[in-house]
Amino acid sequence: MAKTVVLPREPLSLSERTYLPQIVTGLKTTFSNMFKEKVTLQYPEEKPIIPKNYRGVPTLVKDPNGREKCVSCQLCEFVCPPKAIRITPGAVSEDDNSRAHVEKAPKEFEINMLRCIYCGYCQEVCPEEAIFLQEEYSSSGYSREEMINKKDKLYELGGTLPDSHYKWDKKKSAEDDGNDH
Amino acid sequence: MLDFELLFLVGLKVLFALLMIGAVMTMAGYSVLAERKVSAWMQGRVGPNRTVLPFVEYIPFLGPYLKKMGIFQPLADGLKFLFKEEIIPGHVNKFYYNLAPIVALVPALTTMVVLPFGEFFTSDGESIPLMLADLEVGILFILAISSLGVYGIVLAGWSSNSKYPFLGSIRSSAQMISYELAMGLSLLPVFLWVSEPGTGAMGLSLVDIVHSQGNAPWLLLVQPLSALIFLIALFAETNRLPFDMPESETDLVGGFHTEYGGFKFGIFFVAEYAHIVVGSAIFTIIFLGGWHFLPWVADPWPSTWVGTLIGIGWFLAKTIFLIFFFIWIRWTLPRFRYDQVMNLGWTKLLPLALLNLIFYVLLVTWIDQPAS
Amino acid sequence: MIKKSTPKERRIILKHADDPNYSNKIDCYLKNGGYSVLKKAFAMKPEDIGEEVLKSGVRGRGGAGFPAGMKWKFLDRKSGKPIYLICNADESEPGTFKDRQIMYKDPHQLIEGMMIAAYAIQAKQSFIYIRAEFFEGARILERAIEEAKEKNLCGDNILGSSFCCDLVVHRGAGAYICGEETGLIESLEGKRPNPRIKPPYFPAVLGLYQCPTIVNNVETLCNVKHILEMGGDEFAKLGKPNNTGTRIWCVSGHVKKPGYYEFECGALTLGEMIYDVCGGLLPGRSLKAVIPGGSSSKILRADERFTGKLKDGTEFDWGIDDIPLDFDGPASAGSMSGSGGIIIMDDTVDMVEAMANINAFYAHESCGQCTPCREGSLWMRKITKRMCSGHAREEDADLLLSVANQIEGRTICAFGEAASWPTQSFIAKFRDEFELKAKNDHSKPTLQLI
Amino acid sequence: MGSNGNTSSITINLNGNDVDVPAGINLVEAAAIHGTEVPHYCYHPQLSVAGNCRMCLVEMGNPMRDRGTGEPILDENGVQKIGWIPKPVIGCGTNVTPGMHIKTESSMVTDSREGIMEFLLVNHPLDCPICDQAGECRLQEFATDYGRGYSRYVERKNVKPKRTRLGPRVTLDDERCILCSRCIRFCQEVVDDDVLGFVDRGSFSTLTCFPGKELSNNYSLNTVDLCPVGALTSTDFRFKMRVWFLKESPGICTESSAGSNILVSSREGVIHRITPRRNDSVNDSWMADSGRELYKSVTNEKRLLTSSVESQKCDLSSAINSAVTFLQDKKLGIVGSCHSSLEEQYLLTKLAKTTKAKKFLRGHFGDDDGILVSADRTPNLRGTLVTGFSTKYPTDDLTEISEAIDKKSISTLLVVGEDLFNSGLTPDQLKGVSIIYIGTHENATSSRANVVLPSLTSFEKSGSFINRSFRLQKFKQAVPGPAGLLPDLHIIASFLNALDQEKEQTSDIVSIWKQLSKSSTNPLHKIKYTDIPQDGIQLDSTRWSDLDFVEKKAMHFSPRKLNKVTQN
Repeated sequence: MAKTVVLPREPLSLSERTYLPQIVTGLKTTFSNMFKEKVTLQYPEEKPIIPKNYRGVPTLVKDPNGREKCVSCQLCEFVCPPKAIRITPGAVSEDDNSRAHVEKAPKEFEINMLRCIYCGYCQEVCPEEAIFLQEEYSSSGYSREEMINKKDKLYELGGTLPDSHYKWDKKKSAEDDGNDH
Repeated sequence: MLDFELLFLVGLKVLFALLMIGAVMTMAGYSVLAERKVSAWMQGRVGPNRTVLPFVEYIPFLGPYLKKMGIFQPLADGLKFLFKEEIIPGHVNKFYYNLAPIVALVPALTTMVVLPFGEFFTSDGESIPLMLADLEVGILFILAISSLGVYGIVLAGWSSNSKYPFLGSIRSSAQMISYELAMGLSLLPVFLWVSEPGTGAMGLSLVDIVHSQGNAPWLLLVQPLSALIFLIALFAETNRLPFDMPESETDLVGGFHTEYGGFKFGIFFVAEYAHIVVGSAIFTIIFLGGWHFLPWVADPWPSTWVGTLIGIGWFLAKTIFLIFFFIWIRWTLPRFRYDQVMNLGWTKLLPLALLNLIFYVLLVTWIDQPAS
Repeated sequence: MIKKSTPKERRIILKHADDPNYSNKIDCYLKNGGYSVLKKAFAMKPEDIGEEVLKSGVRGRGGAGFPAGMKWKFLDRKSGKPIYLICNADESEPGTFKDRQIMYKDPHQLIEGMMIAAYAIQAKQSFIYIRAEFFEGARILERAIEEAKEKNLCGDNILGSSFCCDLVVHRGAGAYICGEETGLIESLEGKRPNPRIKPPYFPAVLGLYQCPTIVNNVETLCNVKHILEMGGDEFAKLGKPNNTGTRIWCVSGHVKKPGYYEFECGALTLGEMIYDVCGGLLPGRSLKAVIPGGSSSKILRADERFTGKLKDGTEFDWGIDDIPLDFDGPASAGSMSGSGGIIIMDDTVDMVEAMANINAFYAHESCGQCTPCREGSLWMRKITKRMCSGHAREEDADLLLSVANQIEGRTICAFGEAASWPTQSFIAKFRDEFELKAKNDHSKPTLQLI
Repeated sequence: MGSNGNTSSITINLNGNDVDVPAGINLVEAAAIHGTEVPHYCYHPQLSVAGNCRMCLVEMGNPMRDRGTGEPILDENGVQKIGWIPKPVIGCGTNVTPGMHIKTESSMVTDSREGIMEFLLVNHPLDCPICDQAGECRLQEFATDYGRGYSRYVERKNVKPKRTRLGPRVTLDDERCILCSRCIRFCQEVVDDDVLGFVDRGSFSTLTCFPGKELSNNYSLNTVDLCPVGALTSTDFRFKMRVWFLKESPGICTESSAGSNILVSSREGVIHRITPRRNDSVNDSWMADSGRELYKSVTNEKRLLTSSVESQKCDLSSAINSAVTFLQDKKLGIVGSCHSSLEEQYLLTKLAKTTKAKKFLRGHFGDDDGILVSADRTPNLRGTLVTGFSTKYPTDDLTEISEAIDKKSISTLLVVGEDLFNSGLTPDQLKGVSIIYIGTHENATSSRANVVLPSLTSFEKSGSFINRSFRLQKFKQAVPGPAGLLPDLHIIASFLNALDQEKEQTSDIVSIWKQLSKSSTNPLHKIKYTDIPQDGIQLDSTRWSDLDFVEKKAMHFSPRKLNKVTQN
């Protein structure tokens, strides 16, 4: 067991009790600080270095084949603490071969940036790795409507990200090859 | 029949008054800038450096420098206050609510009536102090008027009909009363000292105090304890940190002006800084030798209008340094808790001021003993 | 293929199988004393026939080895519902080809046995459920039934008695699972042959069309004839106690003379069968493993020692050659005699390939009704197929074993066991070969997330 | 043994505790009674036992007895030994017997569940993100509870048909199918329409329709509810909304007098689907497909959304006021509705009494399908009898009114929901008659009416219905009504309050029920609205035994006359 040693507090001397020497020391410190180098970042001209894992504006991404990854499972909508996400699900036409094996895609996908708290739950919960809080951090508009990011805006912000799984492509190729029985 | 001379004099005084108001207000405005700049520098930041007037930017060297120093920032701040939406909350007492900022500003501006800021030499070498009114009881006037400032705060807190402003104003009034005493007591030894021994002429004139420090030690050196008590009391009276009980951003949101916004808030803001400016000037006059050069050193400038201007400049320099000192203290010391403020005022400063007074009474009595 | 009878061989059922002068026509059968036992049976009371069969101790030849007399006893005779007799001729266990010989060469023996059995259990309707691939067998049987009906040996008023029993040949549609009796019954009812859950669907109580039903193997039903001919007690003297009668062993694989051999139960050992009866292994080969009872039974390794205690209390310590060929012998060695299909494997066999072959069979034949067998059999097939195509991993042996263990005992029918036992025994006995496969392979699959 | 004198109850040992269970039930139900869940897929209480999913495997043992003597075999402590079966048995296919021991949590059982779960998932596409079942999927639930948590499967998964159209309302995704055969058994056993079956074998088994047939019967969507996974999906609901957003409110199907219990699933005031709610006395777990479409009437373009007087739109209160002036006509007739709730019919009866109006009622009849769509296509014809709005069985027209008009005994009609012009009345006959129409949708009567008062559909209000077997069942408001609309109860209560200033009529259901249940001759006597259980109350119906009801024998219903015969 660690033993706690109580150290007696040294009584203050008279000068210490006036606090004046300490005040003077403090004044010296602050004064010397005035001439040190400034750390302010001149924002619009200078941009900050975005650290890894930065949580910027949530965006939708496409896979390297330029297909939308979101399948509108609405998990992000469910998990979103401020209820900023609103999805209208829709079906992918059977004839649409570009979407590999997916049958579902969002008809409309809205993120209300006035509500978004940048918590990143949507990115964490996304089973398709379709939504990412990327490096974009400045989001502004003149009206409330402008601050609701629609699907096309979200894809424009998100761009294309590499994909390590190609889950649906694999399903599609499995379908094309058929069963080996 | 009109007395043109009187009219002229009155007109002149009004002009002077307006000039003074302009000067003090400008200084208040730039104190705000100074506060922002100095605090920024102390914190490793750069402070306001964006605002600029059209075209000024393109003046080589100077333009960018002015911009960098934020010289036009007070202008923007003032305009912002002016153009902001005037919000009057529904739950306030409208009349007093509107009255409060005025009540707060008026005393701050009134006190400068008696402030001497330089001297003018007539052709026959006579020195005329530069001030709006040379009252015999100048210091009493200042103490009397400046303590009126608390009414603005109390009024604001009460009329806001809201708990934080109310708490802020109560604290403010308590604080004012607590430190008023120490402040007054700290000044008495000064006047004891300054009065010509043996003449019996008890001058409370600020001009006399300044004059007494010409080619003589400053009162700061003669009566350092008085100066210290006065300075602390001055901080408390101007509600500056570490005595910012009325505002207490940390625990009372905004204190007495929580419910204020826009121009009315701006007036409070200006009043606060006007207090600082005036307070600094008073301290300069009483303890730092006013417009006189240095302790024990005669003014090196000629007794002409040039000397007058240099004197005014020197006076301003001292005042500005004090304003800087106010800011410096603010960004150095942590703020007191309310009970600590009371404790310091009543159990430390007041006894100290009394002891100080007694000591100087005895000292002066001993000095004044007719040589027998 | 004409075979010389080995000294010890005792043919009862296949007595005439290799006789060039014997045909599957009724005349030939009658000439050889056929249907005389049927007459004898009709002189007896049905219950007495059941008693004789019980006394004979004859065990079912289909694979499980359950005493036939006992099975008949379980029959629910009180329900008042019609009773059905079904001959399970869906012989499709890999390595087994005995019933085919009986049906092709001596169909009337089966018909006589079935009529006796039908009389014994008072079944008015009987079926021969024959494997789809036995086109010729079905034709032979149908003709034989026609002949028997003409002679009044089958159908209405058999031999002039009041007993009627129609006999129908029903051809399957090519599914191994139809060999499972409830699956067979479903198939006979015209449905998918999904085995039924037991309880409550025990065929003896709720069988065909929810009526009491007896399902017996071809060889078992043929034995019924011989039991009556000899008398139950006399039959019981054949073979060994609890392993009575003769058995037809179907030997396949790497021996010089593969084929079917009928012996008294326990009359010879596995070694005698391989080396004496079948002429030994091919030149220059050595024995590696034996599957003693059809592909679903557990494999035996050539250099194993089998020790333990028999039911009668005697201790044994056998090499693979010493295992007696009866019901209990292979069972004591940790496998089973099953349907008597002995598969001999010599040292040229790659056990993983063999495993893959067996798994492919079971994955293909799983009916797909219950989850463990349906998914597990295909999974095992996929694993072994992958292992054989150069993508084996170290953990595959354990995975296969784990999958097999997850199937065993959790399925509706015995197919689950049949599918898992080979894998379990292959891994247990030839784990080194499975691991060697992994070591020699360099392209190992990684987990793919789809 | 464990029998406590009650022959229908036996004692079994469940996980080491002796518990009483009803005799004859299976282990899944027995465990469920005592709060132990035995996971299962293929078993459904209202279908036959298939026992093919093997998820409900439990460990079972019976007290040992000597085979020969039948004497119990005791262990050294004198307690009867338990002969545990070495293999797990299926809980759904095994019935309880006295003294039986069951373990549902033993290592053998959990090991079996884990194994079965893994097998179910190896060829499952794991496409939960696009699967409509996600959120109410047994595969997801049990995978969470008993799954391994990681995959050992590196092989390629089986490929099966996706997006197969099984019928007009059902879409099949075969890859998700776990071959539990619930849908097949449902079609065979409940609907008697054998259309579904498996083709191929082993893991490649595929659910499909028999050649030339499709799953088009009126109960096809029940297969979607039955499907424990997302294989069978409703074409209507497919990809519309994730189920975890849906709020479920108990309701009653208004399609016919069968009164199927339903759950109305809505999100933010929009109904997305209707599913059956289990009630073993009415509809088991089923309902007709046609009833599931009814929610579409809420947003139908013919929906009445504003009140009007003489075709001029106005607010509801002024429309009520002008209706009241019409109602003061001494020659008033009231056309009630079998679609109205019991409470509305009661207030209407009261209004008729106050205004001394003549009462008319029309029935709506169709074909009886013998299951859950009965010939009486209204939900609450029995309610008109119980509330006394009508004493005789209604015909399917309103020609009575024309006689009254001809006799000049009627000059004003208050019509609730019905369309006069398809009930045997002609515009000429009604020329001099003022009409007040209360209803949810536009029809010929509403466009002719002098005052139109829009009201709420049964999804937007609460109330109760009495079904074909005189079962009182209540339904709850599922979604808010359109802005500005009030329930019929409020409108009729306003009439009553305006016409009779002395007695104030409340429009609150609980208070109305206090009035309703006052009379001791009424079968509703002493029933409190709040006390009506979710599965309803069977009412005494002897008073109406002479009436000739049109319904034929169907699920949980036999016509009254048949009852009489059996009673005799």
